[in-house]
Amino acid sequence: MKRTIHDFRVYQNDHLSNDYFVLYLDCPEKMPEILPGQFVQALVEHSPATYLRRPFSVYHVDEQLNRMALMIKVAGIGTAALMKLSAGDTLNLIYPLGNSFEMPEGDHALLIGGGVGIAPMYMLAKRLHDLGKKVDVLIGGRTSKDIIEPNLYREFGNVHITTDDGSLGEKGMVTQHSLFSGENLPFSKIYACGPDPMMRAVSNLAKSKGIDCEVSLENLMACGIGACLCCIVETNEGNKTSCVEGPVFNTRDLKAWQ
Amino acid sequence: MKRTIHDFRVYQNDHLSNDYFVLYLDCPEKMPEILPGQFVQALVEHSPATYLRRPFSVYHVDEQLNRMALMIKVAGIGTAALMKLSAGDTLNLIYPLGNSFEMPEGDHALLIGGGVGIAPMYMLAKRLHDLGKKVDVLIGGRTSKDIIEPNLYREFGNVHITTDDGSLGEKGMVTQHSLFSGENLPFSKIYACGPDPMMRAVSNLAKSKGIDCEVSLENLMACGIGACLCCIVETNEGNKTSCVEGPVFNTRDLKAWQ
Amino acid sequence: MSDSIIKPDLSVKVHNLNLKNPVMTASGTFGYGPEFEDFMDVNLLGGILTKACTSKNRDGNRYPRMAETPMGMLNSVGLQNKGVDYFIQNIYPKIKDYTTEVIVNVSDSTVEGYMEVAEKLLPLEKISGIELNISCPNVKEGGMAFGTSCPMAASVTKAVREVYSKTLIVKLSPNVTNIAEIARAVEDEGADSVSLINTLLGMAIDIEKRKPMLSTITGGLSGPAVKPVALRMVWPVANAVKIPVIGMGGISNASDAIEFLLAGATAIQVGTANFIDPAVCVKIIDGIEDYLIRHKFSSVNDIIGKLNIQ
Amino acid sequence: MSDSIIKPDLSVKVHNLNLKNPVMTASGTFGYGPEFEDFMDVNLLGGILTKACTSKNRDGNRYPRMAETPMGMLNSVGLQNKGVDYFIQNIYPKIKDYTTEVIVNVSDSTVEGYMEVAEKLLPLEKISGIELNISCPNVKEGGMAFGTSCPMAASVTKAVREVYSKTLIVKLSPNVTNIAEIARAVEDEGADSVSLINTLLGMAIDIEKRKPMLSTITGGLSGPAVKPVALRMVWPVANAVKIPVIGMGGISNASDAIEFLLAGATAIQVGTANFIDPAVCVKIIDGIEDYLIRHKFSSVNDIIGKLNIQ
Ligand SMILES: Cc1cc2nc3c(=O)[nH]c(=O)nc-3n(C[C@H](O)[C@H](O)[C@H](O)COP(=O)(O)OP(=O)(O)OC[C@H]3O[C@@H](n4cnc5c(N)ncnc54)[C@H](O)[C@@H]3O)c2cc1C
Ligand SMILES: Cc1cc2nc3c(=O)[nH]c(=O)nc-3n(C[C@H](O)[C@H](O)[C@H](O)COP(=O)(O)OP(=O)(O)OC[C@H]3O[C@@H](n4cnc5c(N)ncnc54)[C@H](O)[C@@H]3O)c2cc1C
Ligand SMILES: Cc1cc2nc3c(=O)[nH]c(=O)nc-3n(C[C@H](O)[C@H](O)[C@H](O)COP(=O)(O)O)c2cc1C
Ligand SMILES: Cc1cc2nc3c(=O)[nH]c(=O)nc-3n(C[C@H](O)[C@H](O)[C@H](O)COP(=O)(O)O)c2cc1C
Ligand code: FES
Ligand code: FES
Repeated sequence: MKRTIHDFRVYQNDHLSNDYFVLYLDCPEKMPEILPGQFVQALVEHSPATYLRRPFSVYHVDEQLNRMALMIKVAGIGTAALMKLSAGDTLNLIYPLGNSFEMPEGDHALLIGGGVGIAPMYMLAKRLHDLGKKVDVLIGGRTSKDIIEPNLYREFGNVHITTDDGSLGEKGMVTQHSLFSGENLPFSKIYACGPDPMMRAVSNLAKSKGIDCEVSLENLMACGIGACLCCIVETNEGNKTSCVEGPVFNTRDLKAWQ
Repeated sequence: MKRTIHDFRVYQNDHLSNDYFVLYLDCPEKMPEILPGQFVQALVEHSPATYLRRPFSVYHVDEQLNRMALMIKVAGIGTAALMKLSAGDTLNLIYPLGNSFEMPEGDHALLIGGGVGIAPMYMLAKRLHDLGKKVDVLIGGRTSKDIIEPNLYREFGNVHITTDDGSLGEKGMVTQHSLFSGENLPFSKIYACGPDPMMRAVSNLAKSKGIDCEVSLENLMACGIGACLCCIVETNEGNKTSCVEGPVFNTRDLKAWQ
Repeated sequence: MSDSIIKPDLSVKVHNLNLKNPVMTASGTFGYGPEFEDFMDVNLLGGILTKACTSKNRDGNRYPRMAETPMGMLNSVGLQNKGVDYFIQNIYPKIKDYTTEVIVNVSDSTVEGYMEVAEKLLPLEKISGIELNISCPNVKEGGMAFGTSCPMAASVTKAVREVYSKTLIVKLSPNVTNIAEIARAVEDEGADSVSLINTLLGMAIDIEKRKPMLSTITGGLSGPAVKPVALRMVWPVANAVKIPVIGMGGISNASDAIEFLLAGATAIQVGTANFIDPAVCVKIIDGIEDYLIRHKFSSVNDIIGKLNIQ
Repeated sequence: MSDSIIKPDLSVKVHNLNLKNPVMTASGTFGYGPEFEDFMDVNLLGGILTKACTSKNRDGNRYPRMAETPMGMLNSVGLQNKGVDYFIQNIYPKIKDYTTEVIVNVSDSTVEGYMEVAEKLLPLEKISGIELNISCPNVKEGGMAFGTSCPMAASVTKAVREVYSKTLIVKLSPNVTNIAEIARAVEDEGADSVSLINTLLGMAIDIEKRKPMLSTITGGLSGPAVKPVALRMVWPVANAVKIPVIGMGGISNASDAIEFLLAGATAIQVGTANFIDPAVCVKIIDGIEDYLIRHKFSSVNDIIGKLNIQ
């Protein structure tokens, strides 16, 4: 799959809250195919403290209109600068990068997103739904403010929510959700993206239940294209780059996660 | 005179051409008194390549409305960034900095500005006019595009123009203007600001005619407040800082100009 | 709960100097203090390091003396100052009533010159210490040469130590293979503290004129660009010597300052950042206090050298 | 008039290497070439320096291996690669038909290791030269140690020279007091060219966790921040040796590249900038050509070393 560089044009910047926003972007040329789980490397211009590009999962893609969207949480200086973009501004992206989620063997998948980790799950839910799979989506966050656009997923399947403070959905962490209370879970595959401890907890839970589990890692990246070897993950087959051989890994391959 | 730092608010940015613009700025607090020839140190935000502040002469001051204006020519990356400011944006200034033009003994002054070197001359012309002095203004530039807002000066006195290509006013350099053709010139003082070679030519001409001459230098500056000693000028009394002891110097004091 | 409203103790001790807080200004970037009085109460500072003081008047290098670089600047001022006698007669009276510590940065091209300045400064009551600049890259003779070899650094420290009984800080050059070695050499000769880093040697070229940007061809690099280099030098030096270390190089905000404290600096100096925001030091002091409160430390000494390397 | 439309000659010669133009990619920032084929025709380059190649497989350092700094980055990748045999069997076939020069960056922890890699690479037809990395700050043994003392730099150069008859470039460390001295030492032992600078040692701290940002505590600083330091090292080295000098450190555009050429570099390498814009090298080549046309030079050789210092 050929990666490319384009100057996208921001046509909308939805500020969902003080922390979360969705950038809607127009591509000047035909976008290449983008798979669920792939990401972009965005150039933050006019920001003296952000020299390197910033990686973001692709949130939505509209192939007809040649558009894409990124869902971003303000984490520091680069994301704060991106939050200020407005319609007409330009955003330079290298994309599509990385591997993608593998389609499951079975017919029922659970997608778990923690906070902004939900970003890559929209395309995945859509793809699974299109393939005729049954989909459940579980979104976790610290408070109700961290549960972003949950209703979007309802067209693909059931949506479940947990918050640490109980302000929305069930109180507790995603792994404490009542979905997991039974002995035999209906899911043939679990996909997760979010903070590291959450993904590890999900991975352990999946393992204990004998369910295949893929996670999308958010390792620090410099190049995003396999050149710098900064973003490595220790796997059973040695170090792998999370930008080319990831960001999606099956947790059974992750050495430090066993 | 106490120097201060304020976040000014841009209320207008007049793009006079592709190269020249005037930033109109509102001060949130009462501005201190600003004298003709003084300058500001402007912080260029969101520009990775401009770490240091940029010095600009004060062009206009409106004490009643607590406003000031800067006239800027795009010279590089910092001025290009400032050109993009629009109403509502903030510009942080340290000001007022430097000395100021000395009022003349006699009653007829010639003010010479080369290109954007005209910027400090507006306040000077106004001040001289208010003091009842006779004022002539001579503006030079490469082409008519470098002659900025010449009509503004007409309320204070006669305006003369030269351009290198003859596209406006007399053809040639400022020192070749017909004003200087007579034996005895009527001016008791000449003030000049512009490119170094122009100021030196003016200084030589003034000297040959026995006229007192002050110039406003544009030395490279780091601090603008006398702390770094980067902006020095060799004078007959040793090195002086052009940010505190200048930017205005009487050319008889400039060692390398004799 | 109540302890969270008690202000943390910011004071630190650098040998005999009792600093109100660890934030000082770096030599050559703050004049002598008065230059900044319009922008802040300089007595809030931990200390002020003056512009370099030499035995005789020096004109410094020719213009141009500076060039901007990515997140930094080059300078080749070259110790311009009117000499120690002028300092004592004309500048000292203006700063002798400061309630912050004033430390004079001492430079010269010969060991005798350094000694002369130190001896003349010794009687000044307000000046409780000097910073020996053996690391200035911007003078032809002496200057950095003293700071780039152990024997030379040791000999100038020894000579000045013999004539100067108050706090003696030696300022090290980063333009060396092994800075910890030089720190140990000056410690052995009786330095009470080391400060680092002075500027990194650097260069910039005007490609249109095909000429160096500085009259001296090369100059000293400072500003945020050098911070990672400065920090990796402060850390091994703090581990190599027993005397207190004063860290600097690119510090622009409280977070930068805290990095140096964690790496082992007892105090820090702010240089080039004063040019961008002349009131930055006060903001750094406040920011360190906020950090200590947020992390529930009662004293800044609780974080000095507390980098966790497992 | 007509000469202004004749394209200037961009080719340069580095010992036996005939480069189409002076723009090469720096080791460790460009993989082996294929990683960038999506973004440009890599055969437009003057040359490609591969990721470091060692005698045995190396996993490199633990994650995290990078931190962003003001206009730069720190890395502590630590020579991760699958070893010279894997290179020959699996990577060489993919790049052997490139029409640009491919130079392998050779690293190891022992002199014998360096020799082994060099000997194994010698028969590869496409590889007309190697770059001896005696300056990697990111390995515990060997690496930079070889590059920080004249005798060690000389001995590894000498040993490799004995077994390697093609173009031998030695890559120097900037973390030294006197880089020209080391350049002369390796020239004396038969190096055909020197390249500089490798990364500056640096460090960064996460103040919230009070931990170093890198698993290795310190790492190598690169990017625009180091450009002034790199330039001031290339300039004296170019004046100290007769062999061609390859300059690098922070080059991000044609203007930066031209600064290095004027300072005396016969060719340049682009490193970290490839991460920001994977097609930057082609833009730099075009920009150099534009500059030569604008200033009416018929060959890039007309500007090499042509800094005017009066
Ligand atoms: C493959 C991938 C996909 C991602 N998808 C999304 C997404 O869809 N939406 C979203 O909001 N965020 C996503 N992230 C995280 C996002 O890249 C970081 O939040 C962002 O780079 C922080 O930049 P900053 O300048 O705001 O923060 P900084 O000021 O640089 O740092 C703030 C915090 O962010 C972390 N961080 C900094 N740089 C990176 C980096 N390059 N990669 C990861 N973390 C970093 C730092 O460790 C620090 O804790 C993704 C990361 C990866 C690797
Ligand atoms: C006291 C004083 C008053 C000035 N008044 C005005 C004014 O009213 N209007 C105006 O348009 N310009 C004025 N200038 C010049 C203005 O400061 C520079 O054009 C500006 O700093 C260039 O910034 P840049 O980032 O666009 O250029 P850069 O990309 O940094 O450089 C482009 C060119 O500008 C020159 N330059 C860069 N920095 C400075 C600096 N700090 N001082 C002087 N020249 C510099 C460089 O030598 C270079 O040739 C004044 C300068 C001084 C010292
Ligand atoms: C313009 C300028 C002048 C300086 N003059 C001196 C000096 O006289 N003596 C000295 O020891 N250091 C001098 N320095 C070095 C600073 O004190 C400091 O060591 C260095 O700039 C690194 O800190 P920074 O990055 O915070 O500026 C000077 C630095 C600058 C930028
Ligand atoms: C991620 C990364 C990996 C590197 N790996 C190597 C290497 O394997 N061998 C080597 O000689 N230099 C290595 N370097 C150093 C570069 O080749 C170059 O010398 C340095 O980065 C300075 O150039 P730059 O500022 O253009 O990046 C590496 C640099 C980076 C940023
Ligand atoms: S980010 Fe460079 S290899 Fe993955
Ligand atoms: S600009 Fe610093 S002293 Fe004038």
